[in-house]
Amino acid sequence: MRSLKKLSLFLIIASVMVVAAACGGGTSKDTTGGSTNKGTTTKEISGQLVISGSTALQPLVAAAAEEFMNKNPKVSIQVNGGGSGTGLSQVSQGAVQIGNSDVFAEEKNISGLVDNKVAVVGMTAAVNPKVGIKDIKKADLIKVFTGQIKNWKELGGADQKITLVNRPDSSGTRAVFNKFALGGATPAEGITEDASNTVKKIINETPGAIGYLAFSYLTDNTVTALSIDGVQPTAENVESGKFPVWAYEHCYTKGQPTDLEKAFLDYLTSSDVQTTILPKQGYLPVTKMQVERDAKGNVTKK
Amino acid sequence: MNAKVADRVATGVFIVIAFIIVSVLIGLFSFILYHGFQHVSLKFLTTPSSNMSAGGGIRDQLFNSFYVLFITMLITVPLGVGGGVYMAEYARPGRITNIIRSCIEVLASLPSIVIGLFGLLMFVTLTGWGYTILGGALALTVFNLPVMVRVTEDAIHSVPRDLKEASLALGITHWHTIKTILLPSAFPTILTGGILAAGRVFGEAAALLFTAGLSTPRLDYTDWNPFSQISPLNIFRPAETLAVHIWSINTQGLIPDVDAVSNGSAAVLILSVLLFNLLARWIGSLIHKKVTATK
Amino acid sequence: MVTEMKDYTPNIEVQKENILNVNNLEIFYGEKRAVNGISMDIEENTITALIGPSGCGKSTFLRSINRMNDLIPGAFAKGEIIYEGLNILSNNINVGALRKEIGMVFQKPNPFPKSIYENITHALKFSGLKKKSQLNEIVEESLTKAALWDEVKDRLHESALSLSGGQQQRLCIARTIAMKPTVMLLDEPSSALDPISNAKVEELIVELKNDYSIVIVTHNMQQASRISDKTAFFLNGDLVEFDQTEKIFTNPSVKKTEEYISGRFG
Amino acid sequence: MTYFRGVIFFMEKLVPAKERLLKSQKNWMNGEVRGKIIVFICAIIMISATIAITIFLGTKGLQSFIKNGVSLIEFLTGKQWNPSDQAKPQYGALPFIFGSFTVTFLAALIAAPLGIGGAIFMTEIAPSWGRKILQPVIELLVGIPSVVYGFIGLTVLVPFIRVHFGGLGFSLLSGMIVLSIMILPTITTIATDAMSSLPKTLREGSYALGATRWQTIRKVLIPAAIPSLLTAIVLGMARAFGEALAVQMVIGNVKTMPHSILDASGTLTTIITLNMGYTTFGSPENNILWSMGLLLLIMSFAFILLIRYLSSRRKI
Repeated sequence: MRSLKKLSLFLIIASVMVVAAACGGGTSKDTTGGSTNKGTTTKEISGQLVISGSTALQPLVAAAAEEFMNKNPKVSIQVNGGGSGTGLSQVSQGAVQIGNSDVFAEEKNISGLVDNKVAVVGMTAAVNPKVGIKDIKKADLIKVFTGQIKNWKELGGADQKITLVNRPDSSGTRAVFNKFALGGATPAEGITEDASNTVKKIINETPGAIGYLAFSYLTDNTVTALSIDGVQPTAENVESGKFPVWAYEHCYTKGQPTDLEKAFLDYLTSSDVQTTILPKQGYLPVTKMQVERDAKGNVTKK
Repeated sequence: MNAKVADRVATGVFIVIAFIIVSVLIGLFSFILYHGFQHVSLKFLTTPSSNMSAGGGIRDQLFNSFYVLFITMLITVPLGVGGGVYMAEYARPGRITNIIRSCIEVLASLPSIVIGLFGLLMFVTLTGWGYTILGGALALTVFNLPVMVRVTEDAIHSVPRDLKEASLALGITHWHTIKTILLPSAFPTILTGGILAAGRVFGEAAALLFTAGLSTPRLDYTDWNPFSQISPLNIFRPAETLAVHIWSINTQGLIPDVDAVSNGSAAVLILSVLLFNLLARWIGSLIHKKVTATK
Repeated sequence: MVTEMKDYTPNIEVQKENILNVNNLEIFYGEKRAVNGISMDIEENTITALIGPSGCGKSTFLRSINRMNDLIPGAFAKGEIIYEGLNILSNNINVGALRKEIGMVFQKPNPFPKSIYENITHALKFSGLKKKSQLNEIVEESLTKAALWDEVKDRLHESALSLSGGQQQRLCIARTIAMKPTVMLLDEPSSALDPISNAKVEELIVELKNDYSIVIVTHNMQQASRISDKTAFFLNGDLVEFDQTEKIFTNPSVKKTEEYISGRFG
Repeated sequence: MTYFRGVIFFMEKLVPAKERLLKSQKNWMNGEVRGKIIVFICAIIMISATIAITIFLGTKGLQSFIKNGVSLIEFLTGKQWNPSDQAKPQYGALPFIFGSFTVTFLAALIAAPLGIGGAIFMTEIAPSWGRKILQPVIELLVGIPSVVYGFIGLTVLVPFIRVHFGGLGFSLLSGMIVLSIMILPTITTIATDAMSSLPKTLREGSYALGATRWQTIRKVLIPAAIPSLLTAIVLGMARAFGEALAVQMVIGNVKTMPHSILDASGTLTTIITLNMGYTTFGSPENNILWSMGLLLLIMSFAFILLIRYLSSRRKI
């Protein structure tokens, strides 16, 4: 008897939730658009912002969002992961307001989005510390990754077989590394991992392993970051344009950003974020870059 | 003589197999608990996680895990029990029953990643909800439902036929018999099965990656209005569960204490599953006693 | 209470009305025919025993009287069983209402896993009887009629499963009595019990005859001859012989019946 | 007797038989039909969920063949996988299909004897205490999240294999060990049910003929239970085939065909998880991942058909 009542109660709750779901989805979007458009000149910003995309960028945006929400208590920002492709798809569908991406939208054949570059990420090849190499010529790096050099001793390192640790084909990190470190060469087959921490762990544990990582993962000495052609992988060298392997982190909006979006994007590029949160997470401030790059990879002095 | 030797050898082999299974579990558990317990503390459980600095906890993730589980069970239990009752009591052998049974089996054997993809398409994109607890719970429902149906069906089948006949012979209708005789008698078994299924839901990550998302908005635990954006009870917010948290910090996390947090989380997860198990046994036997003895 | 029944002699002088008329009843399990067109009349306030070897169709017949065969997938019946002027095999019969009037007690005691009290009241409550005082009255009345009241009156709220087998069976009978049926169908009600419980249940059945029409299936020939007024002998789905119990056991008109009763087969 | 009659409830008897005993509109209201409809809806939901999943994955998964013009033959038999190449994308998923099947079969190869052995231990060797110990163990193994399996595999198993067996450690072997532990509970549970549902008479008959326990198990019990045991293995394999996160961490995810058990490999599931986030909806490289998802779904159906076939054999 009682169990039936519970059962029907459950059913009712479930159906109510489904109904609420339909309504809830609709209303939450309305408030976003409505409230942001209204609050034009007033200082107090309010509304809701949904962001998704690049898992690499997520921690940064999430940290900045937290600060931003502390300063503007009426604002609610949700930062989701999902990957660059997801972020780009969702922002162009209008499912989210901001889409985070490691790559130019053009590279994924998506157009009609407004690019907001919020950070720069430098990356370099990293090897197992026992390999005994700290510097590598770009030509050699290409040979290593294309499989022409198979043992580290050919480059004066330890007598260890080279193990490549790649990123998935569609990964932005892989695209950048191939383009700017390998000169567009396609790397030979190797272990493929998507996650930076896993890649780092593999490089650290596998003798003779080489992979590539963002500077943010190269803070300790569990793996050795390689200089390329004698240029050290440092923030200064990237900013001055000497170290070529880097990429923008983008926050895309669909059309010109609305007030709330603009306020948040401005905050992301403000010195507050650029000089405090960014460096802590190993990103380079986009504001300090002395060079610029477009979607096709052409680099120009600012 | 030979047969006897073979018998002894075979017995030995079976004991070794049992021993291997037990030691695999003990090995896994002690590994996880040994590595994890150094980091589990009250503070670890009650601090929100951090995106960049060390010392983050798992407060929100822990809550999310239980909340997602709760919502999932809220949807699954009535549907699963209803489906199980249908299969056990109403389904007549025939084409429709065959189709339903095939559907249950297909749902049960679907890879969780396929369910995650389906959830992404259906509950995230198509509905326009984005990553939500509800989306995650619905995706988990897809793979928990067949388990619940099977548990209920088996439980009802294990109720002695006599009881059903007794009730029907007194002129009580079939539905009322199900409600008042079959389901109460099957309840301990359903409960145990349900709690065990809950353990599996609790640790699921692949399906949730694509549906409930990888982040948790700032939560205010004093806000109990389920429609408020910052309320933990809001089912239209993204929620990173414990299992997803382990996955995400291990893959992308920038915090310096990745190992500590993930080991600690794993230990908490395992302990919760252990708890579910003990709870299932305890409550099951308790209710069994209560139902058969005096009410 | 009527007492002249105590001596177990069938009362044949009184002219009784038929409560059930079975006409050309056939019962099938899918393709297989289990009962082959039987016809018989069952009198009110009479104990009718159905005997015969296993698989002869007597239980199938019994279960068709309150439509319990509906539970078996593929089972269906042809012909008619007339009760109160209606063919109870017909599709428009409200089976629930029918079973309230034609109750059944099974071979194995099957009390609900509830308290003794609830075992009795469960079906009453379903029928819409909610008043506590009425329920209490009926519980006492039916348990008294089932000769169980004195044994359980102090533990009505204990689990029915704590009773002994014989007590459980009497509880099941009480549960059926509580519905105040017209006909009671008993499917080997004492075969799973020890001799003492068996005796008690038999005594009870004879007692019940005053208020109900009873149809009992039994394997126990002595039981049939001890308690029943009329006996029907079934064999391979056929009703071989149906007559006064005395006649069946002393001077059967069919040879098969005699062989069965004298234990030559079965 | 008198007050018995007085109860209104029993006055029903005074109502004519037709009104008492015939079905009426009231039956529709008394919950019988309503209840049946409720539970039927629950069952329908399951059908619709399955259909929805099939339709969604079907339409998404077929797009790469219909819209992007990928050849199905290439997808199933090509060995070159390079979907993000702008100039000349290649969609050969054979290495992953091969990897999925291989690692699944290998995992079943370990888990089947262990699982069935465990089941026999529980039902035949030590039915009393063996079950008490093994049953909770099995249930706890189910509860360990796959992420945790993967991580232990990565931290413990992979280095162990690299040091003791050679190779990179990321290999079919690692994947197979991790998977075999993950599917062990599935196989053991179903095999235990199968063994314990065998009629007692089988055992008694065999023992009565003087057979030893092992002879009984081998000659009588296992042959009798074989369709169910195979079902257990197939269900375990279905689970292994679809497992993603744990395998991804230990198998290496390479795009080439493995040549030995110590070679790294890739599976359908790992390629999906690795690339799904990076690709944009509707792009060819995204669609081809959905095609792989569809392939996983089709495999689920195939496993079910196989189980169906096995259980139909059981009846004979």
